[in-house]
Amino acid sequence: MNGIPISHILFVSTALFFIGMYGMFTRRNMITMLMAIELILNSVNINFVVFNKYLWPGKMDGIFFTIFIITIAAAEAAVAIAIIINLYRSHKSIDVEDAAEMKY
Amino acid sequence: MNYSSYIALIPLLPLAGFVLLGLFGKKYFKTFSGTIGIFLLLASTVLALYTAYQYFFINGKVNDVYQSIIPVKYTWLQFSSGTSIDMGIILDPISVMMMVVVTFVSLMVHIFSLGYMKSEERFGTYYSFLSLFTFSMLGLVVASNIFQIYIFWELVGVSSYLLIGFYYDRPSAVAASKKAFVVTRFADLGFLIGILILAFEGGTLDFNTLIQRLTDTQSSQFISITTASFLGVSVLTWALTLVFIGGAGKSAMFPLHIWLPDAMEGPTPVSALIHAATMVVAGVYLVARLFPVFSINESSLHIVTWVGMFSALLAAIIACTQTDIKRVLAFSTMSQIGYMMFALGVAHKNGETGLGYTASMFHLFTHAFFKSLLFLCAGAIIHLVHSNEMQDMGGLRKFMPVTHLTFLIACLAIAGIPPFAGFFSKEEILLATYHANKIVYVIALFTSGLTAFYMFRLYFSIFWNKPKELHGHPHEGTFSMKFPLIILATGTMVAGFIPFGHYVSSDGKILETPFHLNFSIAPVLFALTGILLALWMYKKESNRPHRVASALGGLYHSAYKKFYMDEIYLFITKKIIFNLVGRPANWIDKNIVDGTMNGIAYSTAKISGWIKGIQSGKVQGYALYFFSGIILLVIVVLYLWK
Amino acid sequence: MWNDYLQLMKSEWMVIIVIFILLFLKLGKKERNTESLLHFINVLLFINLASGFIYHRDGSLFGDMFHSNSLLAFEKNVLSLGTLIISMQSFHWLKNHKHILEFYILLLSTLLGMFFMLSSNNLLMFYLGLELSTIPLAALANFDLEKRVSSEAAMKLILSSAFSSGLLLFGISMLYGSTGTLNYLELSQQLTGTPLQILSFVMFAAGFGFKISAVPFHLWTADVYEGSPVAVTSYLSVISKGAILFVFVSVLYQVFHHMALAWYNLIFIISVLTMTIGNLFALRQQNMKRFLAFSSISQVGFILIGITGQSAAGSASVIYFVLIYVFSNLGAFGVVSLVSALTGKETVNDYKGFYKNNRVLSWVLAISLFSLAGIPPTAGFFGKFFLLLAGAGTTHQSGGQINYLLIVIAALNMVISLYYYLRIIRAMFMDSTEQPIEKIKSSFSPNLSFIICIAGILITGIASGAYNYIYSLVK
Amino acid sequence: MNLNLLLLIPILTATAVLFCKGLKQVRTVSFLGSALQLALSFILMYYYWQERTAGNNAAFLFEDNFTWFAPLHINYHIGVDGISIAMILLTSFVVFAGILVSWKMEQLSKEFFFLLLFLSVGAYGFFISLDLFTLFFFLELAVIPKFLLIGIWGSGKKEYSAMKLALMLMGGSALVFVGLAGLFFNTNTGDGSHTFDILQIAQMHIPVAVQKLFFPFVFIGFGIFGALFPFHTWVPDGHSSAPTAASMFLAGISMKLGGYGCLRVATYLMPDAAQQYSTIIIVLSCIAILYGAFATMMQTDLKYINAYSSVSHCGFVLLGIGMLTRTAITGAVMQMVSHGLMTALFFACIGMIYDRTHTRQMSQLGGLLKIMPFVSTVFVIAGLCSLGLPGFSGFVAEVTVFMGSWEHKEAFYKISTIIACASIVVTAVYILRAVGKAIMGPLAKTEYGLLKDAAWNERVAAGLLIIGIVAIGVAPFWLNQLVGPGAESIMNNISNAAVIK
Repeated sequence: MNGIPISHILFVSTALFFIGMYGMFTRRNMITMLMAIELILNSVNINFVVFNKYLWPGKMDGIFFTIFIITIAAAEAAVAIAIIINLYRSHKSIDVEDAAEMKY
Repeated sequence: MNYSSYIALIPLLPLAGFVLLGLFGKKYFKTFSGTIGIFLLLASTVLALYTAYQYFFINGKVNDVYQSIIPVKYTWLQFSSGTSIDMGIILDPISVMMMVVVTFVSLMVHIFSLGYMKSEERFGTYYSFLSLFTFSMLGLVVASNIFQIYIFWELVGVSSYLLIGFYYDRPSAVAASKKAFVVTRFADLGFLIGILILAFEGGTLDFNTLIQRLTDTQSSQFISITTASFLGVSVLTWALTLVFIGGAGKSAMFPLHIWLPDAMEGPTPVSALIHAATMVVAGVYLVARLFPVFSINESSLHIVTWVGMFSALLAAIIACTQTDIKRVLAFSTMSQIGYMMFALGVAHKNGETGLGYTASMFHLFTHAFFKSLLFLCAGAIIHLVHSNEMQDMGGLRKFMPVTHLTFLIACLAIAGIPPFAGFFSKEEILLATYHANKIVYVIALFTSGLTAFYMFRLYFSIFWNKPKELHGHPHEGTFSMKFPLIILATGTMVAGFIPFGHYVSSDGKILETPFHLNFSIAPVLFALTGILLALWMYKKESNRPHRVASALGGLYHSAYKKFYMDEIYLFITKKIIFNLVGRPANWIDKNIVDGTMNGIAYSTAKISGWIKGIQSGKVQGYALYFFSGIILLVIVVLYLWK
Repeated sequence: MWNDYLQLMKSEWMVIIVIFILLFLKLGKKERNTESLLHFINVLLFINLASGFIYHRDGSLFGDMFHSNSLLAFEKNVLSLGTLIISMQSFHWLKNHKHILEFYILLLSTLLGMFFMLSSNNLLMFYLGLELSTIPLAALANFDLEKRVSSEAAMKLILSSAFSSGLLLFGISMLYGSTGTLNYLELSQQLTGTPLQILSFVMFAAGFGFKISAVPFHLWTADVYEGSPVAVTSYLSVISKGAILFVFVSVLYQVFHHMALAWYNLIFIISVLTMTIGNLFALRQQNMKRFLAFSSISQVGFILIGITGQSAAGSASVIYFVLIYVFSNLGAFGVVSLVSALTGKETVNDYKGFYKNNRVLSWVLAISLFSLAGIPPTAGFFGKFFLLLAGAGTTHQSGGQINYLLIVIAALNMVISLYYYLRIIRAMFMDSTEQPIEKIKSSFSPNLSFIICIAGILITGIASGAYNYIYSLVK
Repeated sequence: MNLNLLLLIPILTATAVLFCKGLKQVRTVSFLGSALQLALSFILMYYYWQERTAGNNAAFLFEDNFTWFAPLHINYHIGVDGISIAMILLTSFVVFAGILVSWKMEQLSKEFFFLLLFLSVGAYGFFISLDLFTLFFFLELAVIPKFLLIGIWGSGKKEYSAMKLALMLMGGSALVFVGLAGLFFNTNTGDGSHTFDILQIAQMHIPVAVQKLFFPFVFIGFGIFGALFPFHTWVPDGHSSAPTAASMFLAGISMKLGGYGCLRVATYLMPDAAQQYSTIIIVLSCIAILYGAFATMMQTDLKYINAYSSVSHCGFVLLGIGMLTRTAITGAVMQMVSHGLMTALFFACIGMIYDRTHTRQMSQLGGLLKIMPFVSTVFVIAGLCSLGLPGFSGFVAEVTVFMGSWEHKEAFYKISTIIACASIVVTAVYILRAVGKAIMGPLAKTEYGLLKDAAWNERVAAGLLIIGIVAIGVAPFWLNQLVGPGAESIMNNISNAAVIK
């Protein structure tokens, strides 16, 4: 594992970040968008772990942060999905473009 | 030199009359108003006469020179250490003379109005306005401070406005009063600027100090004002010309005379007041008051001379053609004032050369008598005939003998027939011009012939000619209307014998004005020619006037139309000022200035509309803006604006 | 030791106790008199507020992750007060609602989250508090379950906030990477303003910007405000925003003060954009809630000017303004909430001729709007004046004269904002319509809340005590 | 003399009005309150003279100073000099008259009188403030009541006018704010802290560059209040849409806030810049004077006539300030007082005419002198005052401005004075036109014959204002002496500045 330079891993996390971003911008299904956000969060997780492991191995700050992010992401997803389900009841669709009544 | 402050009562009594009658006249005094006004003014007149006596015969002279005395003076408005507006009373020959004239003529008008305005609803108001007019004029003549004169100058203007517009429900009266005020206001603008220049250069507003500084060739003020120039003309000339413009406006000199004929819309006694003693002589008085300064500046004196000359001639020509008797009288006033003006213009400071000054003041004095007499007679006639037009009159001598006689006396006086007052003063003027300027002399002579002609044209048309049908029982007015006529006629007959040069002269010393028989032949001949011509044309009803008029053709017509001056003014005000200045100003305000403000509001709303698309309602769009916002901000913060 | 936990976390404990009381109530019987229940909850909230004033102590906990001082106690009190007012104002809306207890439990959870966030001394603690204050809010936004717009609003809120917290976290992760610490104090010593740090700072600030709805991170605001129940909207616009602003000020001043050069420019730009865009959008709004959303956006722009002041005056003016903003905005939202709950009318046109039948309410709304517009003698005038003064008086070297440009822009924006506030006044007082809103029968709770708001608006300004107190705390 | 009373009485009156029931109670309370205030203004003037004759030469008297916002160095600092007293007198006259002419305000009377009194608080506070913050506070205080007064009780396109007025005035005060902030941060009380205190700032010498930067903000800001060209467009619309009392207040007092602010803040505190910018000020005010006059000539609505003429007349105020001589500044203050009284009288009169005939169009009026002699006479008096007739205040003020302006040697000043002078002719034209059309001439409509002349309240209101106008016009020396020392101290500051450089 030490053989892998930090830049490679950061490249992965950055890629993940932008993939998530891309997904967020382009997917119209709300659940997919949620997943895209999870990708972003995961890229952050990788960042934290990597920084902790490679740069600041003295303390476990990064690792802890990651664990909290994972937990909170789960909570967030739960609420989000609940909301999406409720939205589906009224809109009969989970296409994000269909839920754009309020504007301007 | 013990003038106590009773002198202040001379102007203040009429003021009291104005306040009293103005506030309570209508409600409490009613017809009693006239009596109150007359008594207050009578007191004033007596005081004025007493003052004149004191001044001329007891204590006015020091070393045979009449002094300028300032018995009363209060600081009214202090500007800076040197300049302040003071309310004071100055006593010198001309102011004392004017005080007498104003109070006396005004008293006659007051008395005359008692009968003339008897049936008028706003009797009290009328008298309060008359009092105001008298007060203003008195304040003007006694002014010791150049700004004081301006203040009362304006008050004279507004009094005339109120009186000319007295019959306010006649649109023509309203228009005339407005015209009089606006035209004189325009002239006052010149006066005001002139004052500002004089005050600035002289460092004072006080007449005596100002005159002393500006005539002393050694003083720094004199040097500065004569050497400094603007547009190639010395500042002194500018100042005096501007002051003269003010005077010309009030005195109805060409080309600011257009208000005068229209001013006849007011009650006739008011015209008497305006023409004989107050408003129109104010301009002459102003020039006389500043005469020491004028006399050191040739150019401004030339302007005075030529404007006076031209006005005198022009007015006389126009007067020959008018049919409204009051207008004829109005133009005759303008002509006579022209005489006074050019008499001043040809005068000089000292000794014999100052004859014009004395002559001018003398003429002013005598003119006050016969002109007020003429107007009051006209008032009596109009009272009887209920018309101003000559064609409605004729043969009136049977109905109104007193009026007839007094009118005749006045006509002879103004025509310059000895031994009436006008003869003496006019002869002095001609004498003065004869020595100074031959061209002026010739024109003046010709004008005096014209004067005689148009006055007797008036006289014959009214009292002789063919009698007109008059309904009812025509009879002369009440005693209160006849009494002033008689008094004034007496004055007209005797005033000429006053040795005026003993009292009023340009340098305060006695000026002998000998009578030259040889010299007076020419003017009298001219006058007689005019009278005979009038006799020939108007004594009996005939078509002679008509034939003469058509023979003169265009000249007659344009003189009848007052040389189209009104039309020119109308063109300038209506077309040029109104359309080319007022309308664009209004347009700019509505569209550009206001439009800019509205435009800002409008474009804000417009921008708000353009950018509404940002808020598309789509989450993905929001996220995109969010992310691009971050990127742009990073770029800006990192690279563009450190 | 336990003493520390009890004393330093006093406010948090109080909120937790209230939440638990409500949870126990939820376990009890189903049918209750809603009115008395609501009164009871208000009393609880009042006790919560009152306890905040009783006693406080400075200190830190959890290995310096959590700290408390008198300024924080004051800020928490402001938030508690706001919550109490909102609760009183939502009386009429909640009276007929089935899930009163859930509403309060969620609401108080977010409040708890904010308290932790305020007291955080560590980015991890901060993040936890932030999420705790955000996620329940999304659920609250959806509280009118049967309304289409409500669920749309909730969806927009949760997706946007998740997205923004992703970016925020990315920023934090890079901060961590470049400094190796999450503790504020240590961070402030490590941060020097390298490009990476600036990048991460911008992302971090964007997270804040999202919550306080600063342009260009504000786009969710209007939709969510419009769709959510009025109580939630007012909570979002006042309490949530206020809490984040408190944190933002202290984080900027404490943690990033070595990078001030960078963030000064950033805040400058954001501030100008926020004021201008907020105003331009507010101009054209017809829905009262949406209108108030944009007005609150432009208010944030003004607050950001105060932040550029970077001195005690700057942070005092921001805190002071938030206090005033609580009164003013809640006064306005209170009326809107009442009208909306009782008549269902929410657009500006509905308010035409409002003064005819509802004099007191009109004046309450008018005074609140005047305060928002910054018209004396309302507190808003003082608040805005001090914000702008703090901004103009920045001691920062890059500030100098350029900050006057900011003040000029702000001043012009104040004029624009005045226009739309006056538009509402005009509708209420001057326009007439066939059917103005009938006389609204309010009840005790909302009335009391209006009295508090108006008293607050009129007193906190002229009586200088509030500001002087805040200043002494900041100092 | 405690100056706080000047604020307290209107505030208490306004509060009392809130608790009144019905028009009768409301107006009685307002009447008493404003009468008390009027009396108080006179008492203040009496005490002021007493102090002055006792040899108290302090620039400001009856000062009261307490710390308001200590951390920001904001104090509640009040005090008066002659200029302020003149303005306070003006305000109390106008407010009193305004309440009298609104005697029959049936519609929402409580709110109306409350707002009117509240507005007066702003004006009084503004005139006695010696602290820039306090001053600004009161300045803005007086904006929104105007908006409401115009918008609710106005006529014509009232909403538009009210909005325009509020926005423009607020824009003005926003600019003022920028200037004040700029001044504040460039003051130094010696220990490195800043101050808003006018007296202290006047003692310091603010760097010239700073003055040059912020003077325009302050001057234009206040200039908007004072109808500085081209920011005067709120004036015509605002005045003409407002109800009578509000028009009186607006033109009579509110516009004076601008002039007073220009003088007290811009010129007094930034003397160097005042000198630098005087050319521009003079040019703008000359434009306002003449252009306002010509625009007035084209108006047909009586209120518009007076509103545009206010633009022209207020130009004299700014001209006097721009000229920077003692006399000119005295004249500017006199013009403020004079114009305040005169224009209030004018609006009161127009209001009376409008109440009876329900029109303000000149074409539909005429011959009113016959049926309403009192109202018409008052109208003529107001008109004559407006056109600068001696004996009324307008003349005194204008002449003082002219004299002051003419004290400069350079041709530029002379020419601008002449331009300003020229307006007296145009003024005469439009005033006489209005008088001739509306008051004189034959009766326009027969039904006007039944109209009644002024009631007692209107007579008292008009009489009071006329007394003020005549008192200045006939005996200007008292006002001159009152204002003179204040102008003197401003001039001292300016000449000192010129020395230090």
